[in-house]
Amino acid sequence: MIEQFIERASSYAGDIDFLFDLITYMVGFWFIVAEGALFYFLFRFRRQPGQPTTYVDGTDKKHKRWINVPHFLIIACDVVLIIGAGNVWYKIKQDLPTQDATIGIVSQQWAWTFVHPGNDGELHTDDDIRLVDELHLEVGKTYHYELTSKDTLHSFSVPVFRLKQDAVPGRRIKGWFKPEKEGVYDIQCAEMCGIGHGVMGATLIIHSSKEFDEWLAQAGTPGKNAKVLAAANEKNPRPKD
Amino acid sequence: MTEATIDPTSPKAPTIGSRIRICLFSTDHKVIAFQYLITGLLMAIIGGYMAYVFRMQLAFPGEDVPGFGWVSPGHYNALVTNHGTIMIFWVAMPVLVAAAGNFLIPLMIGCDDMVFPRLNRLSFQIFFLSALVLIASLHVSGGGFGGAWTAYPPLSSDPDFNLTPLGASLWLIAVALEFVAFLIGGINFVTTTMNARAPGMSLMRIPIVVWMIVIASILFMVSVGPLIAGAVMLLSDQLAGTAFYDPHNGGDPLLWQHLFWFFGHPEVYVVLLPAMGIVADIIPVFARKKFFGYKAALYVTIATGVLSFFVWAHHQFVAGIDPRMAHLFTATTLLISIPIAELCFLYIATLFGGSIEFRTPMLWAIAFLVEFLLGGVTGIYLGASATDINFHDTYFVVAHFHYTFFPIAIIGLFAGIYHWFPKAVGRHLNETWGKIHFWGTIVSFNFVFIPMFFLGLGGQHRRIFDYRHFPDLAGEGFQDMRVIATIATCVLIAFQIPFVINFFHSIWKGKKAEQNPWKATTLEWSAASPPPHGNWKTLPTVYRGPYEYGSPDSEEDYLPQHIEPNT
Amino acid sequence: MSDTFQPPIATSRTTAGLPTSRLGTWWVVASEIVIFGGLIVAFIMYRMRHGEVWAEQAEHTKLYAGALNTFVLLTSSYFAVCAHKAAEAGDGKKAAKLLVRTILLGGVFLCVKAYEYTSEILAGYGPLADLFWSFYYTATGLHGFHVLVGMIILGFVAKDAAKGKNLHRVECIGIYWHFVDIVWIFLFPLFYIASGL
Amino acid sequence: MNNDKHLSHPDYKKIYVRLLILLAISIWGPIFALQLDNRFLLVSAVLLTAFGIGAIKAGMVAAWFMHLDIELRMIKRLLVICIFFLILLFAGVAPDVLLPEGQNREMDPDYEYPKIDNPSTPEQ
Ligand code: HEA
Ligand code: HEA
Ligand code: CUA
Ligand SMILES: [Cu+2]
Repeated sequence: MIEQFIERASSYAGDIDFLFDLITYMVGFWFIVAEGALFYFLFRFRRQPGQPTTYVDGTDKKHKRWINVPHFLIIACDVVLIIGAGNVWYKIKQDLPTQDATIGIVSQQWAWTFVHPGNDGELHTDDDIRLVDELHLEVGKTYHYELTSKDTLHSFSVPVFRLKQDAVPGRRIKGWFKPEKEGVYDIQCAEMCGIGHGVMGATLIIHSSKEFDEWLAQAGTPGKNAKVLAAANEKNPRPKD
Repeated sequence: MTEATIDPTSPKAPTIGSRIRICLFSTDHKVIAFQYLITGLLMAIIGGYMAYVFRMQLAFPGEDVPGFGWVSPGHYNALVTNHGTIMIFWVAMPVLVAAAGNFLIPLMIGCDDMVFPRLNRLSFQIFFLSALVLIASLHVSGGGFGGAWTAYPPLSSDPDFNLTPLGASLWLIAVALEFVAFLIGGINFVTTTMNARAPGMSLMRIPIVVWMIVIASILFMVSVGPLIAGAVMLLSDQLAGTAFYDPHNGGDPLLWQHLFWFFGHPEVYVVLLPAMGIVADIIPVFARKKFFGYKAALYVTIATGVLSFFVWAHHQFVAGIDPRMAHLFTATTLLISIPIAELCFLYIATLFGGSIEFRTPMLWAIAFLVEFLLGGVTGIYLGASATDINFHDTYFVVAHFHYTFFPIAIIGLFAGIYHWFPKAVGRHLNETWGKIHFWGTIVSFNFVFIPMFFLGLGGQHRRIFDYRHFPDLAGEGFQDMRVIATIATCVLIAFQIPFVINFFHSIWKGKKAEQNPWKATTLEWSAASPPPHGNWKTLPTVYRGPYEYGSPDSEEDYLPQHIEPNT
Repeated sequence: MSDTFQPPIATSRTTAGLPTSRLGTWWVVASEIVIFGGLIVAFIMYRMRHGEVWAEQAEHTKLYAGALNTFVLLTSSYFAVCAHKAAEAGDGKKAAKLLVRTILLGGVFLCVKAYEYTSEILAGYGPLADLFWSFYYTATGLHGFHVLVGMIILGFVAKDAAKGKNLHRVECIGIYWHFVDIVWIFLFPLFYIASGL
Repeated sequence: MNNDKHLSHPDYKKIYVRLLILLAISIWGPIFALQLDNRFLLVSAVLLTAFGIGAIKAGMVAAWFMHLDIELRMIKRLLVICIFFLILLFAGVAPDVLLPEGQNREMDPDYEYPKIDNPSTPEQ
């Protein structure tokens, strides 16, 4: 159902959407049963002449059944949902598939800096490519990310990926995603981080491999890169002590 | 309002001076209940006004809001933060726990007052002070605190980040004072119920609403302690510059989140239970039915209370906690649906075989059930860790908790007011205006919050003052939904005007109410309307359970608790 | 107002099987347990996380002062419980005398604390020196605040007791005072003794 | 109320003296223990003398000075419940605050806990 409101652009978006539907069927069923019974009783037992009230207190076995049976059925539903949620959670947040590249994500009031490893393929070296508020990815590649914050909490949220992870100062949090659809999407900050929280967005651009290489070539050329780098460093001073 | 409490048989006619004295210094539990109620309603107006302002900003970004002016991002954050804080701590808590508890507990268990009346007064005075501090915090230089009602550090702890040095500290002090007030009040509720019950009022004869308020008070007391300690630490981070939550010097921001939600989740049940109790007491009266499964209701309430301590980190699934813990908290969170579902089913089953009369209190009580179910089931999407990755801090969460909080704090409140108004004041509220108020509120309420579910599905995040910065969200369709929600908010607030008029008009001019207008069975209806100071001339004795409707032992269809059996 | 105040009948009921004042005191104690408990839980977590750094800091707390204070509080508790015994025997005068001793010992406790604070701060270990010291001052400060409040209430109770009034309150304030003592019994090893770890 | 008077008072002086003896052990115990070479023995000795005896002292004060030994069961349960929830809090928070590493998370080197230079001699 979510996909009717927003596109799916990551490998695991479908899992979450599936879980969503599963929950909808289960709780939807109980919701309708409960509301149905409620409205039926309201109609059926409305005050009418010649229909006195009855004396039922719910201690009778025959009556208790109406509570006990749903009780166990709901436990069964819960177990299904716990298992389903656990599996998807494990896949997204615990298990890191081998990556094609790692991206550093630095959040601060109120900008995102995305660090690509550059030619040597490693983060935290001199040839890192740093970009502010723009994340370029190649479709079909598996990425790891390393999320940090320079000041307050932020949250790296990509609705089309169905991905969200808070950035905590003092921690470096790892995770992964695999874009599966080309396009231009929103990245939002999802954790209150001060007056600029409402404008702390970034653009996600998912390229085909060819486009991505082109982009990388021009972003990696020293002249161009230097400018980007300068801009990034200016927006991105060392943390205060 | 004070007439409600002056003994009509008292030889001294009330003078202005004595009225003021009663308002300020009375230890009568009914006066204190009224004070809590009025303060809560006034704060509800402030909280509602804030909702109006920021909803207008969302629907018509950048334009001046009539009655407020231009909304800056700082304003917006402060409005949302204080809207949430006020609605929970200064509306839901005082009206549901304190006002209902103060008014109902002594009357329902058959004693003349709270066991510690002066502590009770102190509790209100601290509470009132906290409300003043909160309001003051909105007007200091730098503006009100804008770091969300959860006040996560380092944003809340460091003025360099939140830019509201005074506002943040005053906000925190106000919240801490409020906690102290309710700690004192809660101790009073619990001891009164434990120790001062009328003869014959055994544990299994206590009306459900009293049980629920007491259990809520205990939940509050046990959960709030660590947060009070945490608030002291946060305050010293703000004012003295210590590093309890500062990662630069060995602190950890996650500690606050844990302390906050260890309190925060039980807190939502603290406000849920009294509202559930009010509804539990209204439904049997108007369905003329004995409550279905009194003991079961009691046990599942206790189960809810205990379980509520095991779920707190479901608010932190994506906050950087140990991902293995998410499995545990998912399991407990989903399991809590069982006792609550059972409770709802018991209410519905109570209707079975009844003779239901749709007076205004009953309408509100039913609306509570109808709407709360939707709020409850949407909690399941959030409790399942994997879907919460997507929904955390989106409008889906906002819609979820308004579908729980609004039924609790507003619908439950109105159910209680319409039900006990005749007892508290001795006059009836106008039934027709009550129905207009009811339908206007319920219909517009759904139009406010249903669109938010869809906005949440579309990936719209919370606490963002202007969605035009996000191309995916700026589209026509979404903006239309925001406008619908905003217009419905205005309608919703407009429909409170009949209530306010009805309320004040009826206090002085309403139809006189007899002692037991609803033909109810619980003890409070055996006192005069309004009950004098001391409640009864001779304190009642109890002979049976609280919900004997349609009992075969009596010719009428109800058998009050205090009537002696004729054998 | 308070002169004419008449406690309601409700206050004298004892459905649960114990006097209301004592029941209330126990609830106060329970809610204090979670407040101090929250602080101590947070401290233990940080203490274990920063094991060595903090162990070094803990060396600089004054063991002898803490020990002296433990002794002082234990003694004051002893007097408080003796006062309770006297009050129960109906001897308000004696109870009041014993309570005054408790108050005085509370004062000694605070004086020792004040000495400790000043010398720590002079040695450079103020509340901002390190997170360990922030905890030290917060926990002992909160505890000291409880001692102060306890002394004030003890004063009122002793005044009444000397006149033979409200003798049941002697037990209640005693329970509170013992609780404050117990909190110190735990703070003492946390901050002073277990410094070598 | 005869409820008030059902206490039989134990010999408080004896309890007080015992408390003082325990206090002495809990102070001297760790000091001696620190001389041990074996780290494990050291730690357990310190914990036992400092906290174990602290717990015993607290128990004695609670039982005899606060009269918990003859108090209603309900009250004892109440206190135990409070402590249980504190332990629960500890268990739930420790994986994040006590052990912040591991599970796809590590400390950010930019935020290392500063080594403080000990101002053992006050600088003026
Ligand atoms: C009184 C208010 C109240 C109540 C009662 C609830 C009840 C529940 N809440 Fe809600 N919640 C809030 C107020 C409330 N909540 C608030 C204020 C927030 C946001 C705070 C913030 O971040 O600002 C929040 C946020 C919130 C989150 C975090 C979302 C996020 O930020 O990522 C989660 C996640 O698990 C959650 C879950 C639940 C669950 C499982 C219940 C359950 O108790 C619901 C149980 C009820 C039912 C399930 C319905 C009846 C059952 C049936 C009809 C049977 C069928 C059911 C099944 C088959 C399972 N809530
Ligand atoms: C009890 C809780 C409660 C209640 C009742 C409400 C009521 C409303 N809320 Fe609130 N809301 C919260 C608790 C509540 N809210 C919380 C906790 C947050 C999160 C804050 C945060 O993010 O930090 C939030 C956030 C929140 C947001 C998200 C903002 C954002 O993230 O950007 C929105 C958006 O539309 C919103 C809207 C509304 C609206 C339109 C109402 C309307 O229902 C309001 C209508 C007003 C009334 C019904 C008042 C009526 C007045 C009376 C009854 C008084 C009568 C007076 C006398 C007789 C004297 N709320
Ligand atoms: Cu960064 Cu919100
Ligand atoms: Cu919750």
